[in-house]
Amino acid sequence: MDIGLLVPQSGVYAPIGEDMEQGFRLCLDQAEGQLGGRDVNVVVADEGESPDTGVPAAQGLLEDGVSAVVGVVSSAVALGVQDAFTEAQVPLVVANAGANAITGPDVSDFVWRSSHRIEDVSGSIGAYVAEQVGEGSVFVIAPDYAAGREHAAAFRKTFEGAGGTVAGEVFTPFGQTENFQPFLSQIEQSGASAVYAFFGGSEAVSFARQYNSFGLSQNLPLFAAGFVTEGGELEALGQDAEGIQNVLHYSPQLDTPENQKFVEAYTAAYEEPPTVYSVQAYDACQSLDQALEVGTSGPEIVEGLEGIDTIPSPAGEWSYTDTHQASYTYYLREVQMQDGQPVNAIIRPLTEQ
Amino acid sequence: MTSDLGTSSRTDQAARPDTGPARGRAGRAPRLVLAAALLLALVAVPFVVPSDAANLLSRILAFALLAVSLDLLVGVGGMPSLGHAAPFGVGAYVAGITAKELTALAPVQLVAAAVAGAVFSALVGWLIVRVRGTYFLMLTLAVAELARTAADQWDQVTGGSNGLVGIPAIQVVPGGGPLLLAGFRYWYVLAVAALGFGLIVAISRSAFGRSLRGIRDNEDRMASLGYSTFRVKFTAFVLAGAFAGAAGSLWTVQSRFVSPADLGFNVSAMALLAVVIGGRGRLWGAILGAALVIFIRDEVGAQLGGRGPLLLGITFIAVVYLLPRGFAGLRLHRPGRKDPA
Amino acid sequence: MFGFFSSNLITVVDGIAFGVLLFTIALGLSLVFGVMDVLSLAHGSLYLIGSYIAVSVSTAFTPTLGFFVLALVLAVALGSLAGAGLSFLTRPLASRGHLDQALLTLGVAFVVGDLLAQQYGREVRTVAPPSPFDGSVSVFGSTYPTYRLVIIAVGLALAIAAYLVIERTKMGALVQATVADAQMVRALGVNTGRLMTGVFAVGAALAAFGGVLGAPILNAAPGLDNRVLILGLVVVVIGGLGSVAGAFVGALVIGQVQTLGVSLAPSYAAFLTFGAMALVLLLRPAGILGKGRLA
Amino acid sequence: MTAVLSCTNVTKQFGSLKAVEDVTLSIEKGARHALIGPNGAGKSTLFNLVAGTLRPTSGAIMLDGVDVTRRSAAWRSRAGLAKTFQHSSLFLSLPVADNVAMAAQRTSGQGMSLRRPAHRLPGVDDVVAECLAATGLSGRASRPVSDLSHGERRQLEVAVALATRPQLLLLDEPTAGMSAAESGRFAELIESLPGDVTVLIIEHDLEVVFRLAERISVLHLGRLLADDDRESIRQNEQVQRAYLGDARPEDLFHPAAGL
Repeated sequence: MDIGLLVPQSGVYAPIGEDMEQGFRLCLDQAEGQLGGRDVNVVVADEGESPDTGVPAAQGLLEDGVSAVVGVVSSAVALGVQDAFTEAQVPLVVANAGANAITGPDVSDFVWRSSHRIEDVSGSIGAYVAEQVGEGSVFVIAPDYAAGREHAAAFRKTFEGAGGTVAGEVFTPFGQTENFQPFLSQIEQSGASAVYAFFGGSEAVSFARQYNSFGLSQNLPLFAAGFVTEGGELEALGQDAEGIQNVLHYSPQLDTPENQKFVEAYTAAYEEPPTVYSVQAYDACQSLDQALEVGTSGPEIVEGLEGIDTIPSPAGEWSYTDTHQASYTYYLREVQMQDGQPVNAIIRPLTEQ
Repeated sequence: MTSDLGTSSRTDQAARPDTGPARGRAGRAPRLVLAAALLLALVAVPFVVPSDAANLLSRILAFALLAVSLDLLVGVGGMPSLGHAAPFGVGAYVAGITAKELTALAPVQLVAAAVAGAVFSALVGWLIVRVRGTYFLMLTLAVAELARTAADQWDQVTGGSNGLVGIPAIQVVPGGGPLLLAGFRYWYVLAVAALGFGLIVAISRSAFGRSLRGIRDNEDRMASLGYSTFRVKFTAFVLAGAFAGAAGSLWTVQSRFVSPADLGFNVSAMALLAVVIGGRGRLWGAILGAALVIFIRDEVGAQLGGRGPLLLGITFIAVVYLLPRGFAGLRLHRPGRKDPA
Repeated sequence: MFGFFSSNLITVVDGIAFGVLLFTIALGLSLVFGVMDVLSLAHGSLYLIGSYIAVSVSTAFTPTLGFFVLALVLAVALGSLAGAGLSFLTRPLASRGHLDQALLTLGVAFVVGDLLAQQYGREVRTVAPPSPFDGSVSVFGSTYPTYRLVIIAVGLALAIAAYLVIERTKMGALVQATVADAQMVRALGVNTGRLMTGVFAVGAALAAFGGVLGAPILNAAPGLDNRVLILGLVVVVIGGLGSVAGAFVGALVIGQVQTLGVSLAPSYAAFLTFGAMALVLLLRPAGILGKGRLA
Repeated sequence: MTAVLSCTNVTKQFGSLKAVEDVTLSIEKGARHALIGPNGAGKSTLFNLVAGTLRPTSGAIMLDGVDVTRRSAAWRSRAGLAKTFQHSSLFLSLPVADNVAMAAQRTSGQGMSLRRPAHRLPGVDDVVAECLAATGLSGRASRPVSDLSHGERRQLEVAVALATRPQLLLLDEPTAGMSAAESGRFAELIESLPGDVTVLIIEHDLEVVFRLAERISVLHLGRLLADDDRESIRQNEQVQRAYLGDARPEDLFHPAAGL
């Protein structure tokens, strides 16, 4: 039985793809190459950087006759292929793409998501930030594309709902912004007393470093969606990330026996700590493990997914909602230095499952 | 500095007269037979291969129409565009929006997309065709990037960076059922692509096509013969845009999804690569080029564990050195061939 | 009016820093085009090679000024070699027009990008500024990173040096003459092959130098090569292909467009760079300082 | 009779160099007129000003009584002006016949036609055949231009110009590089042109000049030195000095001497 793994192996999202593949393969190895008691062969396809490579790669997997597909980093790819999967009756377990619409009210039977939903990420920290800044105001900054706008909107909804004031909001040209000085200058002039940011990849690193070097970090605390200080970004930032409070549904620092076991196994296998991307793919694999016990045809796998009670995730148990969305617990994390290495310490849960 | 950017050197080409209008009818009959046989083989494909391969062939055909329309600009007209994805993407969006909001009838989407591609090209071409050479290259690139950014930003209409989703399956005739099977979709794409290709060949062989070759070879001389070179180039730009728009509609028929990346630099560069692989100005060569490019990118490249771009890079380099006149140039080395003089 | 200036003054300064950094890339692109008639799409890769050299040196040693200078020297040496190699690769295509050269150099860029990703991984890599400049100072009442002032100083020095070499030396005169009429120079018995290799090597060395210089603020990551290349192309097209002064003016204009422009019209930020280029091409098709060569 | 071409005080300045200075010249319909002068006299510049590929710094140019000073080369071509080029300017990747057809299809108003294949345009093939026959290139119709000899390319230049059905034909050194026999055939060709076609020719071969031209204008250092009938120019001492230096006029102006 073939399972497709659609992750970026080239382009700027390749590091995320690598973490996902590692998470997925760890789960598979732990299950001795079997999911739901059936031998599984993994077919990897390169999602690339954008839908013009990702969508054909997904179609290629369908053409190869895989039984299910796991992965997808880009929301555009996930949204772009959902109809094709529905018509082909092949289940797609999205393991990173965060667009709210992927698991919206009219979600397809064949589309599931074992990863975050943007609204859940940035939405879960709004009330906390409102409480922290009190009478002050917050400036919101994010890249100018769908995910950036969804993060900003989700944050504003709960932040303003909790009585917070937004001093300003700016969207930076996506994939073209290396120099954040004009935006940082705008933030300073806005009179804001704190900042909420979402960025990924090299933009996250540039933003956070320049936030420090232009002296903003001395006066304005930085709150962020956890992707800013996750995986490779965290490593690249090093000390520059210290003190950033952020929200995400996982950290290797999470102090549970399940997670300790997972971190140990992961680190032994890949010589680096797991990231949220590894866990999301690991959980996608666990989902399939349960679902495949029902059968191997598309509708049977869907039936199996529908029957899942809980997923014993390293991030804490979760289950699928009615709209096929993984319901993780979201945590307030803070970047702290441990033995010279930056880590995301878990401060407290922001949501209850 | 040479002004014939899009063409290989003059002495290269001069070795054999262009497949231009003056070419006699002698020697054409075997080619027609060959073309008919190929078409027949393509029609038969869904009967012999698994239905999913038809999807790949549909993608290739849609991309081939884009490449052939680009060859009309680059190879026939000597205008090297690095932004041909723009009318393609505009056509894809218009086809997608028409399908969602108006009708699932594919011919309506096709016409709307072709008109949109033409209108877009007319609007920007009015300014672009006034510059030549490297500046043409850069201005087409800039306009395409601006169009891509606009598609990114205008999310009420285009769906923004998440792309345009929920495009229904096409119907070919009113009241007919939606074409959900890859094989039927493929036949529709094949029919339109063949028609589009035929039209482009006809354009290239018309008096206008001859004028366009004249512009490529010697624009100043065309002006001194009384041609409005602007009109010739502008018309070619708009026609190429219309066919690119039509190709965009075919792409949408198959993928049922449009994103800003469809207007991006990568698509433009791939189309250009297809043209060069095929041999500039040899329209049928661009079809082979498109097949190779799509196959390399989607089938081979995706399975290479992230080394797809490396393979593409090597392909670029190899083509430039080994196939200076593309596939079409390979015919030159066929022994015993005589010009139809 | 004054309020506008005082609140944006620091942004203008930053635009200069960004502009002179772009100049290091654009100058090479422009000279290579002017002298060899080659539009090298591999130029961004040379920049990225420079940035990764900075990464290597800064991981292997401490971020002192000495080691930063070592990185610069290494980048210039390796860059020259790479440039000479590119010149060798493009030479056989001299008679084939720009399209073939563009495809070839794009292919080289793909290959180099892949090799760099294999060597350095696909994660973002950062470089600390040399220790004496790793702090900030107050400029016009705002906190400003010292290192960016260093970039301005080095960039301006480079621009002046380039100007002097081009305008005051025999070699510069030869380059200018080749830009104006390569055939004539060849007819005069000058070995243009050596000149072209030299110009390509210098242009490439400049880009690699820029890569080291820019690494502490722009980091090093896959994909940066494309973004830098695109900006460089925009700069030379705006300034006028083949002109040193044009590259400088174009770089400063784009520097301001990307800082002051973005800060004045943030909603249109994504359109500004290419919009500026399209506008200049339409008003002055040969660039701001171009000599009207259009073909 | 109105002048087909008249130049009034035409000046063209390149930087500080006046390539053409204050030239006033008028050519009547049906004339066979030659423009001579030493190298650098400004002959080709004047041709380019007339054809519209250059714009005069000052002065006016009229075609058939219409001021065309600000008109494009294309416009002038449509008004009946045709020019051959000193360095042949052809469509090198196309066959010979297509080069001529390029002119013929424009003249018959079909240059933008998408309607039928180019080889079935009404009225074009006849013109092509006629022009190729007139220039002795009939046997080369389907050869690429690169196969042609230098002399044949010059003939093709003329064939292309003729295919525009010109009222005024500018020939820029048409016999340069031709053999004596080719030059002779070329002169015959020009002589056979219909009488209402005006011909203005720049030529170094004085045998050809005196055979073809009834009137001759002499340019020297950008200025019009003389403009007179054939015999007067032959006798004009000023012309001889300027154009020929100190050589003995009898040798040079003997019809058989050539140059």
